[in-house]
Amino acid sequence: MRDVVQVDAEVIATRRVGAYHHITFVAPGVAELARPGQFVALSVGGDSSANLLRRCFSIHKVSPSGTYGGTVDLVISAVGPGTEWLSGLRAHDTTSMVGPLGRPFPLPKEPVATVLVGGGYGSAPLFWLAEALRERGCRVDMVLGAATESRLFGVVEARRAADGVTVTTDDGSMGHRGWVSDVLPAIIADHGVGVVYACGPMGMLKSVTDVAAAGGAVAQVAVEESMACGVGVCMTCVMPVAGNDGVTRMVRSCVEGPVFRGDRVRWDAFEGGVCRVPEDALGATAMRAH
Amino acid sequence: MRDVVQVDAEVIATRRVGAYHHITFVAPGVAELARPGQFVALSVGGDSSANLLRRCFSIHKVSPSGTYGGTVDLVISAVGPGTEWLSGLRAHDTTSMVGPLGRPFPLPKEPVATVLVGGGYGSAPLFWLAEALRERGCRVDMVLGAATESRLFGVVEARRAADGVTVTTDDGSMGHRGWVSDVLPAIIADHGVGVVYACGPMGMLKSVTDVAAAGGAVAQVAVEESMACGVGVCMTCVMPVAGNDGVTRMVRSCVEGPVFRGDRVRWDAFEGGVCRVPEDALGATAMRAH
Amino acid sequence: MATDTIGGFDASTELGGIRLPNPVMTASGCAANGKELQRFFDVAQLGAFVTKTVMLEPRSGRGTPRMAETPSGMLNSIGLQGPGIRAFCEQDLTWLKARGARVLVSIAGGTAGEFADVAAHLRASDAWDAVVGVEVNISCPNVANRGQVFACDPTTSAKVMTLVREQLPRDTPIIAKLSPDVTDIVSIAAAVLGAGATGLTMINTLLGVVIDTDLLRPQLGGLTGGLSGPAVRAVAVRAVWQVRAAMLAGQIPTAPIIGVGGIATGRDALELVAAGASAVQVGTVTFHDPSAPLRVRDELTALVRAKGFSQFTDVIGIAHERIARP
Amino acid sequence: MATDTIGGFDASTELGGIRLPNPVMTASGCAANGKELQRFFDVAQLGAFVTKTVMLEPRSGRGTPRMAETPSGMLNSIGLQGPGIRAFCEQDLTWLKARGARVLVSIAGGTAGEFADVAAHLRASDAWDAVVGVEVNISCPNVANRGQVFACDPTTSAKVMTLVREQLPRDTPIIAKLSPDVTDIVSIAAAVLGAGATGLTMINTLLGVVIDTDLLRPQLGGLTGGLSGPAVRAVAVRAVWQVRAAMLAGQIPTAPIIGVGGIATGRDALELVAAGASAVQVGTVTFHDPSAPLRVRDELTALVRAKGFSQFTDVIGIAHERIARP
Ligand SMILES: Cc1cc2nc3c(=O)[nH]c(=O)nc-3n(C[C@H](O)[C@H](O)[C@H](O)COP(=O)(O)OP(=O)(O)OC[C@H]3O[C@@H](n4cnc5c(N)ncnc54)[C@H](O)[C@@H]3O)c2cc1C
Ligand SMILES: Cc1cc2nc3c(=O)[nH]c(=O)nc-3n(C[C@H](O)[C@H](O)[C@H](O)COP(=O)(O)OP(=O)(O)OC[C@H]3O[C@@H](n4cnc5c(N)ncnc54)[C@H](O)[C@@H]3O)c2cc1C
Ligand SMILES: Cc1cc2nc3c(=O)[nH]c(=O)nc-3n(C[C@H](O)[C@H](O)[C@H](O)COP(=O)(O)O)c2cc1C
Ligand SMILES: Cc1cc2nc3c(=O)[nH]c(=O)nc-3n(C[C@H](O)[C@H](O)[C@H](O)COP(=O)(O)O)c2cc1C
Ligand code: FES
Ligand code: FES
Repeated sequence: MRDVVQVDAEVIATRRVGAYHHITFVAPGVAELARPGQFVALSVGGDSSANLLRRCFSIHKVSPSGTYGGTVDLVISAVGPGTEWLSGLRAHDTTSMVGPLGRPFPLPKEPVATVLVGGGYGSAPLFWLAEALRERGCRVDMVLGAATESRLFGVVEARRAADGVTVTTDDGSMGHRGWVSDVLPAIIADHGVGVVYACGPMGMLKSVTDVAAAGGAVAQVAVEESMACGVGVCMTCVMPVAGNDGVTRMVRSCVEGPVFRGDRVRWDAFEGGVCRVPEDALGATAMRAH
Repeated sequence: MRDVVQVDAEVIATRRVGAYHHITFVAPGVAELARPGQFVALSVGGDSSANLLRRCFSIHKVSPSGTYGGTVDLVISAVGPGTEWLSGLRAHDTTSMVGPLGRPFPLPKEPVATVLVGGGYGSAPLFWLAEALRERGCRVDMVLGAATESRLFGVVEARRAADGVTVTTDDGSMGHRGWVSDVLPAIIADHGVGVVYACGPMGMLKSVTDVAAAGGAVAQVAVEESMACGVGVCMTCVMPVAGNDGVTRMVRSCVEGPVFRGDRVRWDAFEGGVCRVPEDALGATAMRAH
Repeated sequence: MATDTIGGFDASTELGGIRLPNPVMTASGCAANGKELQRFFDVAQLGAFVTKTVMLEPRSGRGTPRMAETPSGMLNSIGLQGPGIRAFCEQDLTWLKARGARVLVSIAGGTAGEFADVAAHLRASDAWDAVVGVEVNISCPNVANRGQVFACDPTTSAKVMTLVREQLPRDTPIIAKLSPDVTDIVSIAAAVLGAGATGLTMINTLLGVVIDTDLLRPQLGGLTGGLSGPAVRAVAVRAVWQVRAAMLAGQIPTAPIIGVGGIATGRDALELVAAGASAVQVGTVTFHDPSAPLRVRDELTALVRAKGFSQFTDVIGIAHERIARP
Repeated sequence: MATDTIGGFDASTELGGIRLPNPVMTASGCAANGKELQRFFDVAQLGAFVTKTVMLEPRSGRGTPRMAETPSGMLNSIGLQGPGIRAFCEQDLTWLKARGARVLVSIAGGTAGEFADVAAHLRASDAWDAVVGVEVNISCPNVANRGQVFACDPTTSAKVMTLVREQLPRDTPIIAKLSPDVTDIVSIAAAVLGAGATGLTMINTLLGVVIDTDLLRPQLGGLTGGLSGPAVRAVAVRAVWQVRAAMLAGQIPTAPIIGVGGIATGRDALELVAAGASAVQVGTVTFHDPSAPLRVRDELTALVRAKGFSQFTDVIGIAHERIARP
C-alpha cells in the first residue's frame, strides 16, 4: 500500500481567520492516510511559476469522506510569495499536493495528562491531536500563544477540543501577557502532565522542552525547518538530533521529523538564525578536513 | 502629452470565438490614444511568473468611453505558455498592459478603393481600420483567409464592416479553397484598388506585397516579428527594410513598424524561419570583420 | 539488460559499452539513494539511478540554512553529507541492487587519492554488479589547492581520472562530471577524456550567492552555494553543445555525454539530447515533482516518437546537423 | 551635481571621484539610447544612463531570431547593432546631454586599438561634458584570438584598459565590464584594475544555447547567446561578492563596483549592494517593465531608508561584516 500520494488538490473553501487563511482542499487519498502532526507539500504559482520549490503546511484537519471526497484543511500565514499566492486562491483553483509527509505525533500507550502548546498558526495541527488523545482517555490542556490576538489561531475551537485552555499574547491583547513558557510550569504541575506536545517557532520549542524537562514531562515538538522537497531527497532540512545510541546526526526533519523528542534536539547548535554542526556530530570530523 | 501608458488592465469579458479567445480589458488611457494597426504588450503569468517577457497583441477594437472607462479588445490564439495563460483569464483578473505601441496603418488622404487582407487572427485589427477608411469615403473589400474555418476570425463582423467580403480556407471548410493570394488579383482589378492592407503570417504578407505590386496597388503590411520588449529598447524585433534613401537597415518592427510598406521589406532575406542581414544593409560590412 | 520498446520505438541508449533501456536518470544529490523516491515510482524503471556523491568517510554536511530559492531555481550548500563509502555499499547499494536498479555511483574525494580509495571500496562491494558506471564528481574542493575545485583545472581533473581508472575494471564506464564555472569547458573535457574517462556529465551547479536582505548577510550558512534548476538550463545546453561540437570537429575524442541542468519536462530533456547528450539526468525539479524523473522519461520518449524517429539514438546531437545560419 | 535627498536620507553614491545623485542606472543594451524610455520616465533622474555598447563603425547586428525566452530570463544575440561612434556622438549623446542626463558610455572594439579609437572619438565630442564615465565592454569577441572574448583573458583585458586610458582625461572613470564566464573572475578584476580601470561592472550575460525542439536546431540565428534576467542574479551577486572580498582581503586594489544581473526590484538591487556594489544597473527587467529603472531607484532608496540607514553608502558591502558562519 502506498503511504503517500501526489494529487491535484482543488480548493473548495477559503476564509480569513485573524491574520491567517484557512483553506479546505479536496485531496483524495491524503485525508485517508494522514495522522496528526503530518504535513503536506504544495506547489505554488501555477504552471508558469518561477517558484520551483514546494511549500510545506501542517495538516489542520482531514475529513476522509466528505461530500466531495477526502478533504484536507490548512491554515496559512502569508509571509512570502508562495504563501501569498496560496492565500489568493479561490474556490475551484487547483494546485498539486504531496502528502501526507513526515512522522506524526506519537500517541501515549496509556492514558496520561497532556498539554498541547501552539505558537501562532502552530496550533493548527493540535486540535486533531487533542481529539486523538482524548479518545485514548488522556487529559488535554491547551496553551495558545502569539505575538498579538490576530495571530492566535483556534481559541474557540480549543475550548471544545481541550479540558483546559490558556491563552498568552506578547502584547496582552488577549489572555495572559507574556509567553507560553510563563504559564506552562503551573499547568504541568497542577495536572501531573506526562507529555507536552508543541508546535511553533524554534525558540518556543526550545523553552517548552526546558520547561517540560523541569516538570518531569516528555516534550514532543514539531519543528519547522526550511524545506526544499519535503520528501527526503534534498538534504536541506537537516538539524542535529541525538539518536537512541546517543550519537548526534544531522537528520532530515521532513522524513525523520517534523516531530522530535525535545530532549533529543541539539538546541545548543541553533543561534542567530543559523544552525551549526555540533563538533561531536557524526561526520563532523570529515567536514573539518575539507 | 504622453503617447503611451502602462496600466493594470482588468478583464471584463472573455469569450471563445472559433479557435481564439476574445478578451475585453478595461485599460484607461490606451483606448483614448490608440489607432488601427497599433498593438499592446501584456505581462503574463502573474506576480511569480517565470515568463519575463511581454506578449504583443494587435488591438482589435477600442471603446474610449465605455461604462467602465476605456476598453481594449484583443483576439488571442493560444500557442504557448503566455497566450495560454491569457486565454485562461477570468473576469476581474488583471495584468499589466503597455500601449498603444507601434505605428498605425497610414490612412489615404483621398478616397481610394482598398482591400484589407487578414490571415487567421490577423484580421483582428482590420475591422476598426475598415471603419476609419469608410469614414474617409474609401471602398473597403475584405479578404479573410485561414487554414480552416475555426481559424477564421470575424467573418460575420466583416459583412458589416466591408463593402465586399471574400473568405478562403486552405482546406475549403469555408469559402474558396486556397490562399488569399488566389482571390486578391481579381479584387484589385475589379475595383481599381489603390491600397492593400494586410496582417498575418510573413509568407502571406510577402505574397500580398507581390500581388499588390502586380496590380499597381501599394501594400501596407503589419508584421509579427518575435518581440522581447515591444517598446524599442531590446533590438530583438529587427528586420531588413529599405528607407526613403534606398538604404536597407535592420529596423525595429516594434517602433518603426509593425506596419511597413510591403515593397520596402527585404523579403529576400527571410528563409526557413530565419532572417539574415542582407549584404548591402547598413552596417553589414562591420559584422563580417568580427 | 532490458530495452524499453514502446510500439516499435527503441528508447535505449548506450554509455561506453553499457546499454541502458532508456536515457533518463536521476541527478546526483537530488534523489538521495533511492528509498525516498521508491514511494513515488519504481527506481528500477529509470535508465539508471545516480546516487548522492559519496566520499570515503561519513560526512555531516554543512550547517543550515542550506538553501535559498531563486527565480526558477535554487541555491544549495549541502556539503556532500553522506554515510561514507562503506555504509553506502552495505546499505544503499545493496538496497538498490535488490530492487533491480541500474546504479551510476557518484564518488568524490578531497584529494585525488581519496577518489581512488572510494573507487576501490566500491569495486570490492558485494553489490558491485548493480553498478553500471561510476560518475566522478570533480566539482568538489581540492584540499591541496586552497579548496579550488578539481574541475577548474585540467591537470588535477586528469589526475583524478587516472587514479580512479586504475581501481576499476577496464569495461566500467567512468563518467567525469564537469563544472560550468570555467573559462574553457572543452579543455577540461579534453583533459579528462585523455586521462581515461569514458564519458562526461554536464553540468554541475553554478557558483552563486544569495543575500538575505532582511539580515543583510549571505542567506546560506556556507556563504556560496550551487545554482541549479530551469534557470541554468541554457548554460547546460551550451556546455553540451560546445563539447559535442568539439567532438564533431575532431578536436577532442568522441565520447558519450550525459546532459543535466534544468530539465523539468521531456521537451527540456530533448534540448540537451539534440545538443549532444546520449542520456539526461533530472535534478532540482524532482523537489518540485517527486515523480519527475519517470515523467520526463515518458514525455521524452513520446516526444521523440511523435517526431517520427524509430529510435532514441537518432536524435542525439541532431541539432548540429540542422543549424540554420541566417 | 545634484544629490537625491529624501527626508534626510542621502541617496548619492560615488564612482571614482564622480558623485551620482543616486545609485541606479540602466544596463547597456537594455535601454537603447534614452529616447524610448523617456516616454515612460525622465532618464535624467537616474544615477546615470548607460548607453548601448557602441563600436567604431555602424553595425547591422545579427540576423534573427535574436532571442529566446528562458525560465526567469532570456537569451539574446543582438551582435552589437549600433550607429557607430560618430553618429552616436552627434545624435544620441547630444540628445542625452540636452535632457540633462548623466551618461556612462559603453564602448567596445574588435581589437584593443579599436577600443582606443572609439574612446578618442568620444573624447572629442561636443557632448563630452554629459559623460560621467566610460564603460568598457570587454565581453566582446577579440578578432585576433579566434573570437574568444577579451574578458576571458587577463592579458588582453588589461591591454584594452591601457589603450583606452591613454585616450581619456585622468579623472574620467573607466569602468571595465566583466564576463562571469571565467574560472577566476578575481584575476580578471586584478588585471584590469592594474591596467588603469577605475572600477568594475559585473556581470555581463552568461553564454547559453537554447534549442528549438520543434525544428531541432538552435533557436537563435547566432547559435549561442547571452543569458540574462533574474535567473542569473545569484551568479551576479557571487561575482560581486568574490571581487569585493578580494578587495577587503587586500588581494586586489579597492575600487567601486557596479552590480548588474537579474535586478527586478529594490530588494534585488540591495542584494548586489550588500555584496559590495556602489551602484546598480537594471537590464532585462526593463523589457518586462519599461519603468523598472526608476522604480528600482525608488524601491531601493525606500528600503535602505526603512532599515534605518541615513545614507546609501552605508550599506555598500555590508554583508561582508555580517557573515554568520554556522
Ligand atoms: C513541517 C512544516 C509545517 C508548516 N506548517 C505551516 C502551517 O501550518 N502554516 C503556515 O502558514 N506555515 C507553515 N509552515 C511554514 C511554511 O512552509 C512557510 O511559511 C512557507 O514555505 C513560506 O513560503 P513563502 O514562499 O511564502 O516564503 P519564502 O520565505 O519566500 O519561501 C522561500 C523558500 O523557503 C522555504 N521556506 C521558507 N520558510 C519556511 C519555513 N518556515 N518552513 C519551511 N520552508 C520554508 C520555502 O519552502 C521556499 O522554498 C510549515 C513549515 C514546515 C516545514
Ligand atoms: C505586433 C504584434 C501583434 C500581434 N498580434 C497578435 C494577436 O492579435 N493575436 C495573437 O494571438 N497573437 C498576436 N501576436 C503574436 C503573439 O505575440 C504571440 O503569439 C505570443 O507572444 C506568443 O507567446 P506565448 O508565450 O504563447 O508563446 P511562446 O512561443 O512561448 O513565446 C515565447 C516568446 O517569444 C515571443 N513570441 C513568440 N511568438 C511571437 C510572435 N509571433 N510575435 C511576437 N512575439 C512572439 C513572446 O513574446 C515570448 O517572449 C502578435 C505579435 C506581434 C509582434
Ligand atoms: C540539493 C542539491 C544537491 C546536489 N548534490 C550533488 C552531489 O552530491 N553530487 C553531484 O555531483 N551533484 C550534486 N548536485 C548537482 C546536480 O546533480 C545537478 O548537476 C545540478 O543540480 C544541475 O541539474 P538540475 O538543474 O536538474 O538540478 C546537487 C544539486 C542540488 C540541487
Ligand atoms: C538584449 C540585451 C542586449 C545587451 N546588450 C549589451 C551591450 O550592448 N553591451 C553590454 O555591455 N551589455 C549588454 N547586455 C548585457 C546587460 O547590460 C547586462 O549586463 C546583463 O543583461 C545582465 O543584467 P540583467 O540580468 O539585468 O539583464 C545586453 C543584455 C540584453 C538582454
Ligand atoms: S526537505 Fe528535502 S530532505 Fe527534507
Ligand atoms: S521588441 Fe524590443 S526593440 Fe522591438
